[in-house]
Amino acid sequence: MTALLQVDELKTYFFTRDGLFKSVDGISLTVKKGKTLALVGESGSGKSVSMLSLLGLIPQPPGRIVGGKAFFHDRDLLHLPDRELQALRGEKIAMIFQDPMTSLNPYLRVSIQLTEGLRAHHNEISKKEARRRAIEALEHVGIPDAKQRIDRYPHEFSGGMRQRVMIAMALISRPELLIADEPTTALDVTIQAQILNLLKNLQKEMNLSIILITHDLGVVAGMADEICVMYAGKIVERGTADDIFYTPSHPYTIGLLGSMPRLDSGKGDLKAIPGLPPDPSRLPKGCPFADRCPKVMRQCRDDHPLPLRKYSSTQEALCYWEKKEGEKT
Amino acid sequence: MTELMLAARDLKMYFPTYKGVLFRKQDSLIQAVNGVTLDLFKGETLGLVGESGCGKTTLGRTLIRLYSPTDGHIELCGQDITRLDGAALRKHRSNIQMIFQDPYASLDPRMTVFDIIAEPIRACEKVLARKELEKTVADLMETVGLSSRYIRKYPHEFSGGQRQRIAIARAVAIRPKVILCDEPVSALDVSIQAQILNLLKDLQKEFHLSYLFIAHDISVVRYISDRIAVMYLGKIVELANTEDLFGSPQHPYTKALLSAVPLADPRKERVREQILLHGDLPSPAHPPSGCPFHTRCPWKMDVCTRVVPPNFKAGEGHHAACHLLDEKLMTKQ
Amino acid sequence: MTKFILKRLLIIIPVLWIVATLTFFVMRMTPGGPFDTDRKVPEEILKNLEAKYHLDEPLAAQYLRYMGMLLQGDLGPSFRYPSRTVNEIIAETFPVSALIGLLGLIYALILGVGAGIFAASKPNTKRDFLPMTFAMLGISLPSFVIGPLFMLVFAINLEWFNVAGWTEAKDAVLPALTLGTMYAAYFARLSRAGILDMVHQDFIRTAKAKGLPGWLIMLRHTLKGGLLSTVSFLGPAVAAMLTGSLVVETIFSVPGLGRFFVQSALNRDYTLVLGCVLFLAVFIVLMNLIVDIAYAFMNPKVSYDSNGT
Amino acid sequence: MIMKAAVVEAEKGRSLWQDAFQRLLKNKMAVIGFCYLIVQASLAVLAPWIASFPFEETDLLLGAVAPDSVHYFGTDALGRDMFTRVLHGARISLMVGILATAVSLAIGVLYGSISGYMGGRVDNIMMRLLEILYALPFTFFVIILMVLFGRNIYLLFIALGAIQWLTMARIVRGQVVSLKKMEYVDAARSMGVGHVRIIASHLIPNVLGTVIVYVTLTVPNVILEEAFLSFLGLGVQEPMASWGTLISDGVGAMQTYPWMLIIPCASLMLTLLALNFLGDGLRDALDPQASKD
Repeated sequence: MTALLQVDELKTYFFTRDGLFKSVDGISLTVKKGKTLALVGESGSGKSVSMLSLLGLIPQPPGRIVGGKAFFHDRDLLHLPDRELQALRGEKIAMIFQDPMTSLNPYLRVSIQLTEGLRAHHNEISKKEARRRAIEALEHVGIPDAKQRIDRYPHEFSGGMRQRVMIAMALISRPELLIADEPTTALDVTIQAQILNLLKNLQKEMNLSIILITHDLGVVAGMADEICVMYAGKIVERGTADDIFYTPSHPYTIGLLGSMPRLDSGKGDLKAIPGLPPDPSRLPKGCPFADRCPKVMRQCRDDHPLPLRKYSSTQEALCYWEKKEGEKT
Repeated sequence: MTELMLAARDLKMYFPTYKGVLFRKQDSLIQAVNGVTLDLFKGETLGLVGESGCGKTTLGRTLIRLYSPTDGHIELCGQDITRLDGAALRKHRSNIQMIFQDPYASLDPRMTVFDIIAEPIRACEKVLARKELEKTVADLMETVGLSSRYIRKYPHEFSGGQRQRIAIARAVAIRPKVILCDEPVSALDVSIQAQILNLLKDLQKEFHLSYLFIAHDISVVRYISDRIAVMYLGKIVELANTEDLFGSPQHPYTKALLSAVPLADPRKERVREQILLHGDLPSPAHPPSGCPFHTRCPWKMDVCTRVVPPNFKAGEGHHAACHLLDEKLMTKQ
Repeated sequence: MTKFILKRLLIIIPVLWIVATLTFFVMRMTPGGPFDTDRKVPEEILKNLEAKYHLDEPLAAQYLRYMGMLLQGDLGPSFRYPSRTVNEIIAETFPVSALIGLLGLIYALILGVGAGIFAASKPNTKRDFLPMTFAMLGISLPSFVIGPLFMLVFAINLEWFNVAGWTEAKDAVLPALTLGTMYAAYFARLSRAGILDMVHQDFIRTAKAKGLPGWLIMLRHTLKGGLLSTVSFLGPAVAAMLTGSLVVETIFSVPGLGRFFVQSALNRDYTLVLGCVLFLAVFIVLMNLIVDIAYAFMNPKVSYDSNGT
Repeated sequence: MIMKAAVVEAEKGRSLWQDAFQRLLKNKMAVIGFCYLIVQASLAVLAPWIASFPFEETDLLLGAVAPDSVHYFGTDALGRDMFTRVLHGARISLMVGILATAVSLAIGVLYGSISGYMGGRVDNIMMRLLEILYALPFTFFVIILMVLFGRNIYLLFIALGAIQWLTMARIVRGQVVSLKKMEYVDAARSMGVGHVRIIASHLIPNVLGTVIVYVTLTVPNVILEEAFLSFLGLGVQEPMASWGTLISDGVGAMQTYPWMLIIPCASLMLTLLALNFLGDGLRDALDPQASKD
């Protein structure tokens, strides 16, 4: 299995009037061809910022990528000239966003928005050809009457249809990597099921790699091959879907799973994680989760890099505490 | 069951839309709530689930009389409040309070926490000396898990979860009997959401509250509710005890809804069977004839397009509005 | 769309009626008439004059007569220039004002929107502060300040233009510049703010994620929404420029409608004042209509058939 | 229930007003503008005591002299001290600015808030009326009024205020309509808080910021409008002088006595500039959403 994208120690900081925000503080991850990697975390954990950084989409200033490497094939995205990165965006790496209403331009017809990326990357494609491919793409994502509807404006589509348009737009130039930033958060659960299904089918068909950014562990369970759990700018645990759901080893992951009401198990009490996530401009020394952690030890608050504990070839956690075999969580 | 706290009888809430410049003509009628009958008993939590646009929020706001219903009746603690107005209505407001979805919008940014929590106490004319009021508010803050040191702070100085605690303190301030929770945790992160849900459960025990809990997240509703009503296009399509609803859902919409929820369990997820619905929610301004769900229903029959299905009994306290439950009709076919 | 335009055209009727009625009665309620001059006019001649212009009739009758004329598009004769009708005077002077106004508007739009885009392309840098400082100066420089200054510099000191008058084509330059400068500043501020508003929108991020080049994003995605506020300000701007023309035409001695209006007001030339105000009201309403149509054209979310309240 | 101890030492919160004030203080141009306005206003108020010459005093023998140590800003053709006249001009201009804005504020806030709060048919009719009024060429009406009723300064206040209230009404209505939809207003209603109290404790404090900003931006408009009328000879009358009349006088003499034009122009411009900077600063401070960057 070859790595399509390899991110190494990515750091993105925001230098604002209110202080320094270490939004992404040294994350590393690998995306394999045709597989789905999920970035899971709560709001402010840095999951979106890290992916936007890869594509050069964070507002600069105040944001700045202060370190790291990100190899896509053999090119480092973080040190690529603007023009080359722009040529990759949309062409090889596409992105879809949370809110399909605001992410589509309300002033432009869908046809223009669908074709403009294609035409920007390929001068040789004629208007007619681009339009034909756009209609094809719309049909592909399951929009009925694509021929007629392509000339409508975004507000004339329903929420689920808009997200389908976004997906069609992202996949029209057959990218290798799709970054999906909370693609179903704004949608109803029945529509979410449709969209997730669509993504799975398209992935199989196009051998697409997907990075799925989400806060919803439920969405992740069915979609992801590998999961990275983020907290306060760091990946605190990584593993396969089975690792994370059946043998979670970081206290935050354990807490997150315990605080989720679920449909498939008994109606026991939720074990909420006490306290609040730390203020990202005033991160504590040591482990950012220490204040909320039930397993906290003295060394957790030391000013040393946290140890990376390997549990198996696929699972590791950034934590002093070591889960013992068979320990109840 | 015990005492009936809040009841809706064939409640309808229509919103006319207008067009025209000087002479406004009625354009269409949005039938947001279209004949809802509900009971909320003492000490229970009744969950109300449905997707956006199904009218659940409107139903909540109508029940608390933010709107004047088009038709039907609302009873609060045995009193018909459907047509009450002004001071007469205000007298009954102390029995029912509301918690809103967005803790950023539901707290006035220019008020201190003290003024916010004291607002309902002042509104129901309980005249308290400033000192006494301050003590009451401080106690309320501690009750919902906020330090009373923050009594002079403003909402923007709190995080989302803390703000929702403020909103909860405000809701329980005058010891209401019923609290209407409109998506109280959907704007919060999972770890905070669990804190708030547990707090609501604790408060319910402490103050013997009845909750009408409106949400789109079925797992959350399942966790907190004793009974659950499923709403679709202005109507309640199924109502049952929580175990019954999840154990044997009857209405096709409920089935589809439950099967669409992704499970946080990869192995189950791999074999989970889904009922994928096609198409979108029809517009509440032009609801389909017959059963409102027939445009998306995988088991649609001829009768569904013509006849509005009545409620059929599917078990003890379990009702669903679907022709599939009509034994006479089904045996005929 | 047609329905929308018709509806807006219908609004003109109450507007005109109110304007006409208000102006008519205000003029008649006040002491002094068009024939009060320093010289004592013999009683008899005055009587004759009043009879000729029906000033001796009861007020209500005069009002009805005037409204009747209006319905036929006739603004009546001028009191002060007995040989000419109001229609003739407007037809003669308005093109002059319109020319200056149009030139001023074009200049204001090009300079203003250009500066706005320039500033917004690199916010909070020197490229932003410099034009915006000028814009701030601009909105604090009314036409009657900037007009004389232009005249002092370009006509008197540099002698590039005639000091005043309306004889050759270049005489339109200074009045147009004077009229347009303040609006250039307004346009610059509005377009900058509008564009910056767009820059933070999610769909701009989408456009970037598609790998579009910067110029295309600005041209296709940012400008269309970003200039909406500028477009909707065009209506009020045109109306305000008409008002501004009163000053500019006075300063530069241009024989336009504005100057005639000021003079006729001072002369109590009832019919001419009424005619001017009515004409301008129609013009402003029409301008607003055109702007509204342009706005609706740019913003697909505006529906023409509901009133949106 | 658990009744815990009484109020522990409460921490002071920072209200939005305090936040806004801090932001305003960081805006240098707004602070400079504000200081300039304070100086300008106190000079105007104290003009009769500061100015070394009575403002009507002519000195035909002296005629126009350039600025020197006696006449800081020179004199006009009639030998009147320009420093004195500019200060007195400031009195008129600022007074017109403030009073006419007050008039527009009173009408606009009342009209806008009634329309917005009542909603429905009332709102619809009131807004249609406003739309019609918007189409009227008001400045021309003011000109007619000023010509017909003599150049009465009180009439001027009212007339100028009457032009400006339309936008004020529109803005206030927009604010009220959007505030009315806020959940905290719904929350208050559901608690049984009465209309009066909702208006007093929720609507007014939240509309106030926008109104303050708009008032600051209206004052320069009114000053401009007055100067415009005075320039045409339709505003303030001799022997009173406003900046508009002074500029008008200056235009006639600009080739020979340029200071007569430049000094009142500069006074007007600086004041407008200061007001605009302050208004911009206030908008950024009070309404951070409305003006990003």
